[in-house]
Amino acid sequence: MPVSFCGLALDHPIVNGSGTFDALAAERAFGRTALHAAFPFSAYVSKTITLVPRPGNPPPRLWETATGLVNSIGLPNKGVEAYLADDVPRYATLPVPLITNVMGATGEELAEVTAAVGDRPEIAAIELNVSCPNVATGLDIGAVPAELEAVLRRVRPVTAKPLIVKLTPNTADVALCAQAAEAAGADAVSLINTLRAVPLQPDGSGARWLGGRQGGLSGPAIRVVALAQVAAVAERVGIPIVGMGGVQHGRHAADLLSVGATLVAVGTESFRDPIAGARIAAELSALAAGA
Amino acid sequence: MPVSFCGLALDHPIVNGSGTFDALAAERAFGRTALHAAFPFSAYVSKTITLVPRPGNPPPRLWETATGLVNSIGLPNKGVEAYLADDVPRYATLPVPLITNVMGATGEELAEVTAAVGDRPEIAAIELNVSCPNVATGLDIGAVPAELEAVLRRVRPVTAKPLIVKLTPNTADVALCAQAAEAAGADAVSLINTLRAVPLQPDGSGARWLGGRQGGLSGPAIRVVALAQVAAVAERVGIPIVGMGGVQHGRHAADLLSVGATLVAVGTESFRDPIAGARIAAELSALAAGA
Amino acid sequence: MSVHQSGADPHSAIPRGEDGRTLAPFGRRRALVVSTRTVGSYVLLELADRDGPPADPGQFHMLATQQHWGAGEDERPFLPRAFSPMGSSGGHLWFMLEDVGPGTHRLATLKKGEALWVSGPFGRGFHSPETVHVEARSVSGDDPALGDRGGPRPILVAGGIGLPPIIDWSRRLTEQGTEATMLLGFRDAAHAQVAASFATAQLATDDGSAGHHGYVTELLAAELDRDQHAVVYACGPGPMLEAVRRLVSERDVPTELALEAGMACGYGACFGCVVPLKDGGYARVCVDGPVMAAGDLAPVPAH
Amino acid sequence: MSVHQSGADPHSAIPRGEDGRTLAPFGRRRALVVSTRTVGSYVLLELADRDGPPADPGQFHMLATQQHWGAGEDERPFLPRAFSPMGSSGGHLWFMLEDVGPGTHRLATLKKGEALWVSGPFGRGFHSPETVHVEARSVSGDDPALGDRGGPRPILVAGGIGLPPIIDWSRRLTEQGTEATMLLGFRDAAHAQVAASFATAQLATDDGSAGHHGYVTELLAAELDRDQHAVVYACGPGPMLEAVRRLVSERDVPTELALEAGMACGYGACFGCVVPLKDGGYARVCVDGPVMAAGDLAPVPAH
Ligand SMILES: Cc1cc2nc3c(=O)[nH]c(=O)nc-3n(C[C@H](O)[C@H](O)[C@H](O)COP(=O)(O)OP(=O)(O)OC[C@H]3O[C@@H](n4cnc5c(N)ncnc54)[C@H](O)[C@@H]3O)c2cc1C
Ligand SMILES: Cc1cc2nc3c(=O)[nH]c(=O)nc-3n(C[C@H](O)[C@H](O)[C@H](O)COP(=O)(O)OP(=O)(O)OC[C@H]3O[C@@H](n4cnc5c(N)ncnc54)[C@H](O)[C@@H]3O)c2cc1C
Ligand SMILES: Cc1cc2nc3c(=O)[nH]c(=O)nc-3n(C[C@H](O)[C@H](O)[C@H](O)COP(=O)(O)O)c2cc1C
Ligand SMILES: Cc1cc2nc3c(=O)[nH]c(=O)nc-3n(C[C@H](O)[C@H](O)[C@H](O)COP(=O)(O)O)c2cc1C
Ligand code: FES
Ligand code: FES
Repeated sequence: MPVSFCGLALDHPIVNGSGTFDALAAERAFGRTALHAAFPFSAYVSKTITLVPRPGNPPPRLWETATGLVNSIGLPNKGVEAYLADDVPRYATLPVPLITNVMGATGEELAEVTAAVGDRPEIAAIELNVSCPNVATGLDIGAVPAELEAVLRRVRPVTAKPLIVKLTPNTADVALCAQAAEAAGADAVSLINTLRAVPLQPDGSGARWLGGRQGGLSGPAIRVVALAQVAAVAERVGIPIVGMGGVQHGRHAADLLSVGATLVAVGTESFRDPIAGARIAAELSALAAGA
Repeated sequence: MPVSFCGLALDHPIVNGSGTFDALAAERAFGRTALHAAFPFSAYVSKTITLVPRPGNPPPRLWETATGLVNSIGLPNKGVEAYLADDVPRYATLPVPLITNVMGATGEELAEVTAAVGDRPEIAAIELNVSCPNVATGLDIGAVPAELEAVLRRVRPVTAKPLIVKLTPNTADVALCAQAAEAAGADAVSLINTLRAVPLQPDGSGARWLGGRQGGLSGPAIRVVALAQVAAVAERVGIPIVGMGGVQHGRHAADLLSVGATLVAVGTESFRDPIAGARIAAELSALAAGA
Repeated sequence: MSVHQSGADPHSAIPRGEDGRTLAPFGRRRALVVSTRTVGSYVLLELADRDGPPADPGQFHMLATQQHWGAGEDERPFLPRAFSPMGSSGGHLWFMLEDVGPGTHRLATLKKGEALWVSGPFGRGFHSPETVHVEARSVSGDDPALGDRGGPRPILVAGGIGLPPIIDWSRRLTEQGTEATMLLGFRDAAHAQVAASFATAQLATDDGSAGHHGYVTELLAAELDRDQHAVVYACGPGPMLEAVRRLVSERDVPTELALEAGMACGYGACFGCVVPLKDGGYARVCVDGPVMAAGDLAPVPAH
Repeated sequence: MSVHQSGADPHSAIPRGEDGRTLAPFGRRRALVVSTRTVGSYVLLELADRDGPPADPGQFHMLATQQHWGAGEDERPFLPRAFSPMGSSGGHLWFMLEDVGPGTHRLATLKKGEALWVSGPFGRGFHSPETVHVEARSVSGDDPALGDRGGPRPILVAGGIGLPPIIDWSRRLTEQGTEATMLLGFRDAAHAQVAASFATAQLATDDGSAGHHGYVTELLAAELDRDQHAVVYACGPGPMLEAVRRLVSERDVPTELALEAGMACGYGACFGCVVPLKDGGYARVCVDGPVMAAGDLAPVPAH
């Protein structure tokens, strides 16, 4: 099921969700040869990169629910400079195009990271994670359509590469945010990111479990929410959509495609099954063949 | 575990979520005597009532997920006049106080229903369901703090009864909405209502399953989201909170209380176990005794 | 509506509601699997339900297993499932199941001794032929059309998994001295196998592999041609019930349909299980039904 | 860091990574339960894992049952769980489990013939005493402190469910001609029962119901008093590892700790399983560990 997305010719519509597959760690665990021979995704989305290195949140970082995962990883990364120097050359040897996910605490910072990443030929497209809170309003930049549009107008000109805006689902009307992104020149939107969630200690103390205090819910629990948001966005924008949230089987991917997504990202399911992406792509193509 | 809430002395902190327990239907199924002898809730919250009767949405109205339920019931009700004439006298014989949940398509309509309900001595408190969409913005009234405050300023003066504002969870920052409610004179807030969700036909056609096209997700799947929202609200308002969302066990109720709720509502779990409310109240009191 | 519940056992002290229905104990209770048996395409399940009353024919129970309810291939079921017993007495319940999805699959693979959560009996069961006739015709009980047989002839129509309440109702009628005409429709012979013990029943299969080749409603039309004064009871999938509803409304035959609908609660709490009514609006299958007068209904939805 | 993996079987063709670790087959695979046995407070589980390589001692696998993973009392588990085998060879894996929550409970109730999803072996296992010594001291391999016994004496310390990788490591050391001192700590005699076959091991229990009354770290302190040139390997709960870490850092003893952490993936994908490092930042237990040099670690978190 080859698919074209923002000018990229991809073998199938299944990519990974940012932050849910570390290709370099996977090389260490499974071996480079095995990983490259059966790479599960048609493009590789790297974990969010920021201007300066971040250690991430103190543990615990994970909380399991009956059909989901709450994470509070805190975007650990080596910073854009080390990312470009150390990781990008290695990602460039992967058999699929590289999409780099970036974030900034301000529009300025986001533009700076985007520009740095945009210079690199190994990078096929850039995904902007706009879920960081605005210090003034306390709201996520990405949750307020006008603020989102202003930030993107600042970032858009710094690169000619395709820009994918990863929307936050924690908003009143995600389609308004998608429209703002489209208006500001985004080439695509991706959604959904995780739903804000707070697990407590199981001991009944009422204290929070996560070192980062709050986290985000992913996995099958959010699948119907993802469908609602992707469908709402598809009804209002013309740019392509990367749909994600709780995808475990080809049928789930097909559902996201049927409400308007062009690509589907797999996140949490890869934790349960390292080659989930490949399995889902195969199931999807079997469904398409059967239809 | 007696508890005081908006001037009501309640036997324990467990009430029902609006629209998830029909006391009159339960009388038909279990018998009046049995129901009243072991009424599971310390106050009874009736299903949302509107000015004019509504038939509700066409079926199918239900979609099951692994740990949740998506419903698109569409607020069927006989309208406020018939509710006051037929149902309230019968609810008044329940062994617990009656809280009536009302909704209006405009501030005007909400004020009218609230005033009518406010006249009746059998009704102990009024819950305002503010999840209806504003025709102009397309956003739920309750999702926009300023709009919410304006509506409540219109409704607040029409009754002296305690007003509980049931917030929508489909918003960027529910605590801002809670602050708006408090500023406009709400006596309490309740949350969370269901998360917007769209299930599709299982046949792969991509068509929507629900007669009402979109629905709301409830049940264990949303528990950690409810905790996040209740905790966020508790950090910013002084009025009492009715917390709900996926409560199945006393531990879950205790968790909501520990992050700041005064009462806890049980919804979807009552569908699995008709006396879930009583069981959860007992488990909660055992936990409190053990602590 | 009638307050007579013709299924009533006169010498029982079972609590009944105002409309005569057998009331469910408040809450859910544990029941154990006594036996299971596969017959053709169906599974028969016998439960020991010491704390529950026998059901009126046409009532139903909500079932969930105590262990491993969910987390199979697609991780459902989460909610309990509705099933009408094919018999209930002496603290035992007999169910007949078709494995059509995760909930019925789990129930169909239960083993002796495993525990279930049971609530019910819920809803309104079938009403006596006299009551149905009188209600439908809005006439008094001594309408001459009732004839000298003590009432109109009951024709019982079951399609596939609609069989259990029909079996229960035919047994109850027999106990009360009324012989019913049984018309049973199945997909094919494998599904029809379960009907082998009903020697007197007429059979139809969609593929003709047993009995009449065609729909059970064709058998019904023929029966109604023979008898103007019949009363019809039917249970089966939506499309079959809709075919019955049309047939009996054209011919103005007093009829009760036992409906199905996706349910979350079974006791009127969720407003999820509705069917559209002829005069507008909806009724809840779980408290207003599952047995409803055909004349009150709009076209029956397919699911 | 060393590229020597002392557990390496020289005549095997198992794919190894750049740092010497045994690589996991890419994906997850089915494995069947061959046998289960309860010993005191633990369950021993033997799996036939034909498609997996034997693990280096200290590596781990991610396990989930194929059926009914989740939907028990609290509806978890959803994710697979990490377990270090106590042995692996000939396509078989041996695990020792403690039922502490929904995942281990489900695994502990597995029956012969049931199927699991297995991935792994993951992570870095233990390194030879020489390697650990040389790395910690930053000296060359002919450091006189290594003595004439061919290397420093390994002291293996296990607390409770930390036993499996320690058993596997001691067996591997024995195969290579090195006898290790074994110090085993348990809560009580019921938990200690599983150690009965290790005749030469020293035992401690928290409640004194078997062996030394007190913590296993007390036994370790005594051993270190006797031998300045030991190398320590420890596995157990966070607080025990932290006690070991403090003891060996005060005394400057080369030590490897096999850590635990809540994990979602096991192969470095989620960044969820971190432990704080002495020099700031975090390491992922699943790819950078689970075996890590004590000297690299900040205080070990309790969970
Ligand atoms: C009053 C009554 C009596 C009944 N008596 C019997 C009986 O005696 N014997 C018997 O075998 N059955 C009986 N049924 C039907 C039985 O309840 C259903 O077959 C059962 O609920 C199916 O559950 P499942 O999990 O196996 O399949 P599901 O997959 O849950 O249900 C199958 C149907 O639901 C739809 N569906 C699929 N996925 C979902 C979803 N996620 N959420 C909602 N709907 C979905 C499908 O389109 C399909 O039509 C009765 C039903 C009622 C209402
Ligand atoms: C490398 C490694 C090797 C291991 N080897 C073994 C072994 O050989 N044998 C063995 O028995 N165990 C071993 N463990 C530990 C084992 O993985 C855990 O005991 C198991 O994961 C517990 O799962 P559970 O579902 O039974 O309990 P859970 O309840 O999931 O886990 C128990 C712990 O998690 C916390 N917790 C409770 N609820 C949640 C939640 N919802 N989300 C997140 N955390 C929660 C609790 O505080 C408790 O500390 C190993 C762990 C690692 C990392
Ligand atoms: C452990 C974890 C880490 C994540 N890290 C990132 C990240 O760094 N950047 C980002 O944009 N999204 C991140 N996400 C969100 C996912 O990319 C995805 O949007 C979300 O998990 C929903 O998909 P899923 O349900 O398939 O997991 C992360 C999700 C998880 C579970
Ligand atoms: C079937 C159903 C009907 C509901 N109807 C209403 C309603 O009429 N008014 C309202 O304010 N909330 C309604 N709710 C929302 C619940 O009161 C509650 O906020 C939500 O279900 C979360 O709680 P739970 O997870 O315990 O079910 C309904 C929920 C369900 C599942
Ligand atoms: S199933 Fe809930 S109202 Fe009928
Ligand atoms: S468990 Fe996922 S990174 Fe270690």
